[in-house]
Amino acid sequence: MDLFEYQGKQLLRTFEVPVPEGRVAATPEEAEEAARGLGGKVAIKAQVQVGGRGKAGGIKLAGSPEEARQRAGEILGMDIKGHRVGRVLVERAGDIAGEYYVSFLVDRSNRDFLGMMSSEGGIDIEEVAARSPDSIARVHIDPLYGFSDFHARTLVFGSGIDAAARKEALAILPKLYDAFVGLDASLVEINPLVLTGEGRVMALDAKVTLDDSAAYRHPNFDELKAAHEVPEQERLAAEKGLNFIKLDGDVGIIGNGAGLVMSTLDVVSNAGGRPANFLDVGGGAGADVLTAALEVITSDAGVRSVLINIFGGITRCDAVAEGILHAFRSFDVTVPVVVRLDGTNAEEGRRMLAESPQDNLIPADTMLGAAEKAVELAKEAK
Amino acid sequence: MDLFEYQGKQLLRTFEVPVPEGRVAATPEEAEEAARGLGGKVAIKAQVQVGGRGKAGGIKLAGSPEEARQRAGEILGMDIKGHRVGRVLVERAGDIAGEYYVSFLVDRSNRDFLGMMSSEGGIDIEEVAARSPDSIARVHIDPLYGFSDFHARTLVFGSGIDAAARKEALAILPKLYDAFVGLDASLVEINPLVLTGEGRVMALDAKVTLDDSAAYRHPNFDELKAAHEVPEQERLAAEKGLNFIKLDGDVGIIGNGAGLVMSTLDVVSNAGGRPANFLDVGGGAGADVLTAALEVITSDAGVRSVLINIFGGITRCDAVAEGILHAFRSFDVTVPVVVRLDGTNAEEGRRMLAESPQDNLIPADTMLGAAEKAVELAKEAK
Amino acid sequence: MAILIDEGTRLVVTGLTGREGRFHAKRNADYGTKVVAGVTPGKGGQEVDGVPVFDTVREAVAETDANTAMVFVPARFAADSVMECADAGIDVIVCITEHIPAMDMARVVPYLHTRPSRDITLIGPNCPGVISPGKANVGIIPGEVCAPGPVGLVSRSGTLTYQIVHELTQRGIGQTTCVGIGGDPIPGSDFIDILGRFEEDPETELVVFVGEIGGDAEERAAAWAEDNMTKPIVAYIAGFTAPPGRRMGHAGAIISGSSGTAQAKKEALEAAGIRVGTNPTEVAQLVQKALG
Amino acid sequence: MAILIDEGTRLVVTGLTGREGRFHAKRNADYGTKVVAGVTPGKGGQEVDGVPVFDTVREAVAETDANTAMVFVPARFAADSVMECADAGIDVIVCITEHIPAMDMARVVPYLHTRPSRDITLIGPNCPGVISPGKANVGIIPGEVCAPGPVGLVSRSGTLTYQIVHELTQRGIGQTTCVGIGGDPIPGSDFIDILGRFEEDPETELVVFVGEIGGDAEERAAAWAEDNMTKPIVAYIAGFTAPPGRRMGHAGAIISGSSGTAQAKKEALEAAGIRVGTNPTEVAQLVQKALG
Repeated sequence: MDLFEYQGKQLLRTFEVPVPEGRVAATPEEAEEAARGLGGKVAIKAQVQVGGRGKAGGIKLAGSPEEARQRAGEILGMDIKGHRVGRVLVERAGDIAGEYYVSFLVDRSNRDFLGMMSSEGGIDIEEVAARSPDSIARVHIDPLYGFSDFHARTLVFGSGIDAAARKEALAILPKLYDAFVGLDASLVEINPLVLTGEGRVMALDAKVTLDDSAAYRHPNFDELKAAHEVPEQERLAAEKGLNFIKLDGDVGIIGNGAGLVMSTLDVVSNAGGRPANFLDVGGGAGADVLTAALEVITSDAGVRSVLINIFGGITRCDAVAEGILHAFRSFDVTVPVVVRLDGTNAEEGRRMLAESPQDNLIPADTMLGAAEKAVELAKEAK
Repeated sequence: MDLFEYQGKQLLRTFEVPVPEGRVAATPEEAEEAARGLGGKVAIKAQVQVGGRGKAGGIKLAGSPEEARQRAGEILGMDIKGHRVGRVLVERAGDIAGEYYVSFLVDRSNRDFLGMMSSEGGIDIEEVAARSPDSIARVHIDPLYGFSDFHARTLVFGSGIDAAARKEALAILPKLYDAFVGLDASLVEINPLVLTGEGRVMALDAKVTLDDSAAYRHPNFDELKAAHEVPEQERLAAEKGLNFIKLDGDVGIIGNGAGLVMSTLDVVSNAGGRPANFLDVGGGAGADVLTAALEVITSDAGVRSVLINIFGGITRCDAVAEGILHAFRSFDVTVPVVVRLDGTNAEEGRRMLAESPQDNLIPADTMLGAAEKAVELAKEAK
Repeated sequence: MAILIDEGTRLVVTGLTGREGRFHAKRNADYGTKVVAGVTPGKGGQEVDGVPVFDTVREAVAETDANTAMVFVPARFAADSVMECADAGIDVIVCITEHIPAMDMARVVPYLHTRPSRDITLIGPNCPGVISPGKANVGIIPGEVCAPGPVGLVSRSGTLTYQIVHELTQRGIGQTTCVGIGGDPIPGSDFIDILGRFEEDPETELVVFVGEIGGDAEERAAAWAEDNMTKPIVAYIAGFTAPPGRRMGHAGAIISGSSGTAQAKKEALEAAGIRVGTNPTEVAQLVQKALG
Repeated sequence: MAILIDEGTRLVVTGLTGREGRFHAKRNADYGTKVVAGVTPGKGGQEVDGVPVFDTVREAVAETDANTAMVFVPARFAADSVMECADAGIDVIVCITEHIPAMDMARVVPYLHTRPSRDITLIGPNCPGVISPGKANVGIIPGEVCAPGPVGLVSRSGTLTYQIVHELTQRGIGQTTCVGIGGDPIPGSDFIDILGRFEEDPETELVVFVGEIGGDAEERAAAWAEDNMTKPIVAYIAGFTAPPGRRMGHAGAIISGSSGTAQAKKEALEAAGIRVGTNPTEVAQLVQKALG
């Protein structure tokens, strides 16, 4: 789960990482009150999970509580690259003497953790990497040993940040690492880490990605998640334990297993079709799951045909067939549904489908054939 | 530093290791009051750092506060294998349904940690190892990874302790390991770990050895150390940063470096002498250190001759000579002092000693020669 | 011959007394795998489908000479179970469990790789397991879709693996061993580990390599294969039209210098002289052609 | 030839700006050792006796091609400094610092031993260092007592080492390399590591082995040497009459099955065919005899 800036900062604060004082506001009035509480100049920052919000007008300064209300009013409700702004973070603003970059992340290639720091902050690290790669110091951290003082020195002295920021940066890095590990994060990125006019070092922004698999050991995980707006259909699917993603084509896709689903998307595209969405029922799905999946998929108005591609392993194809048939009996399925079954109990499943009187329930023998048929039917339906 | 049982238990309690409720007493009256506070039957246990105190009469039960006072009076002041009992631990006593053994220690050979558990507790683990080695489960712990649940299961199921004690033992082992690492211990040994009549598992005894090198990160280290009675001369030497050990012969030995000092002891013994004591001045000792060393050594009434064996590395032999000469000037050195100098600035040092008018300051050319001379002089002095 | 598992495999299953563990252990046994022990702490002495259960893996190994483990315990206990297997002397560990926190695997994988004088192989976690058709099946790959033959297969995917094996078997092309390495951020074994074993396996004539978008494991494997593999490889990459994920963002991309897209992976593979099929059927056709 | 250090040694000293570090680095340089860099965080850009100081070891290595490190920082910073050297690509690290907590070394030593594709040697901590007479001196062993020649020496002790080297040199017997491995509970290198290097060094004709009471490092080395060493060994053990320590007690003794006494060590060495001198002078005599 990607956290909002304000959530990331809340968590970092519990690890004693210094962040500017700030409050979240969902209305201009709340923003005004927050600004009044903070006093002085404040920054109003759109809480969206997309880069470039500054350029898009999602960050504004305000010199008074009244101005804060006005600026918040401008930002709240904005659409930034497809993300609607539902909240702003109102933060005390001050002079900035230096901007740096620092991050910790899981390095899959090396099976360890990587720490990065750059003297150039406030801009995309990819841009820095391309333009002045020497300004980025990197250090690999053995997850078994953890973060030692020399790792911090390697980053701080290696990146060449201002001498005035060194001492506090050396103290902040171990705390950021503790947060990275303690939060079960896959990424903690501070861009920028700033040196203030008063000589303090703090995290002015925070991008924190948490590991969903570790949710069980973080009691606040669900609360953090609840703040995220999820499209209605995805939410509906998630409630049923299904992984649904909306796309912009017209072929609805149901499969079992991420790899097979991705492959099915590719095959549909290669057959000239465009997926409307996809839904992974996962491993061992029973009849009820298939019924629910079909309900979610067909509730998408863009869908002109559905392709169900199941290769049974733990999943039994007879249960899949039963779920499909149950869906047809339970609600009005108006679009054609092409079904391809293979693997565990595939013969029984195919027989059950073949015996169904439904015209728009079309069995297919192969994955390729099923994809071609679904694409053809979607085109006919236009 | 080896801790007293009561100190070890105090520390283990901070790691949530269950131990019986108890209080320390230095007088029979304190013991009576402690017993009154605890209520019911209590055990009065001599606090000495030597095994076998039970057989020596150092542990007694008492059914009433008055009896506690009486028993404490019997135990306090006892001499157990050369250790005088200065304190007793008064602990609540109850029924015992099972006695086990558990320890964590640094395994030098494998450069890792070793956990051991046995279903036979309350007796010397060496005896158990000899008699029924299968009752001892062992598990190596990688210091980088730390203690995992399977380590605890390996010990608990592998040792075959009573099924009724398993669950609590599984919970206690990680806490003991945390204590072992968190205290910078080289040994944490619980013998016995008991299953009480009420079905609780707790540490009935505790032997904890701390790493002196890690004292700087344990603010309570000095306080723990202060409870240890140290012979007057050792204390005097320690105040001057010197490592003094009393033995029972008549040749006083000063050297630099533990290995050289041990070798000097051996050479003196081989020459037919018996060391009275030894003092390691360590590396880089200056004149003042040598003066102090000679003062400590000659204050031992058993000393009939002194052997100073210095091989200069960081230590400069001219500084050593200066310190010796200063000692002769500062206080009355009545015994013969044989000095052998080699290494850094040895020639200068030898010249300085040769110019001294002191009859009882005898230079020697070799380590063997010096040892023989010192032994001979000690014998003559008798 | 085969890799990782064969007729000599003696399997201990951790979590055997659980519903899933029991179900799949039974299927593996029915396939012919020697399932010799189960482990569930506190249930030592019981039996499940005739298989003895022990309290610890160490005891199971001592009593049954188990040499391979399948881990089927819930995610929060799985990392510990993997280490217990390693500590007990097991050298091939197949971890089916999914949703193990990455921080756990970040510590377990280097732990396994640094045991002195040991060569421990972990397959998974979050993987379908390993099958050497006709010899042994450890995991959840449906044995019915496989057949013995000359192709080695390694895949990050589950059901997609079954699909591709199915296409091969339907064309009469059997497999030495099919290995699902799983799609987790920090897998116990990666493509390179398994490619190396196939290269050394005398019965394997060709390797099928099934990748996915994300990370740079495919790119690294392509570079490694170019220098180290003499056997032909046919590859497949899923996810050309998948929506881009947000995982790792910019910071992640600059680690590897790879975009992690299917197109980038395809190009890396082709640059290393590896043919890439555009769909599972074409993969099977390419294999058929290559085997002649 | 020599082991560990020689004319090719390029030394970086951590803690060079400290009083002790500067003193001994100067002595090492005066001996002829190429002391190319010092490291003290925050003092980068300074010079000490003409040696440039850097903020990090990584920078020192990049600028000076240092290949060997001497660690001279205070105990609470020493473990970190050792790891920094390893991370910066240094393969021979000599740690003089004493009083490093055992828990720190318990983590650093396995850390160093498990760096992938690296062979890092740590000598120490709490050791006098290494000298290859006439070539290089890294540490605090007084160079004046040494002379080039055919004897390799490895010792747990400091000044006792000087004594024995002195006895050898006085008899005209020089040394290839003298290695003080230190007496800490968890040393970076033990007797076996160094014996193995002497066995492979063509110039070393005989090895002197200096042990002490406590632990079972000598016993293990004796067993290892019997199986792996072709060169003659002369040993010395200090502490026959030392009062028994309380360290580790019963639990410690049952790990190794050894009492750790000097007598037990002597017996183990002699059982492995190694002659043991009763005092430093006799050790030198035995060496003289063995070299013929």
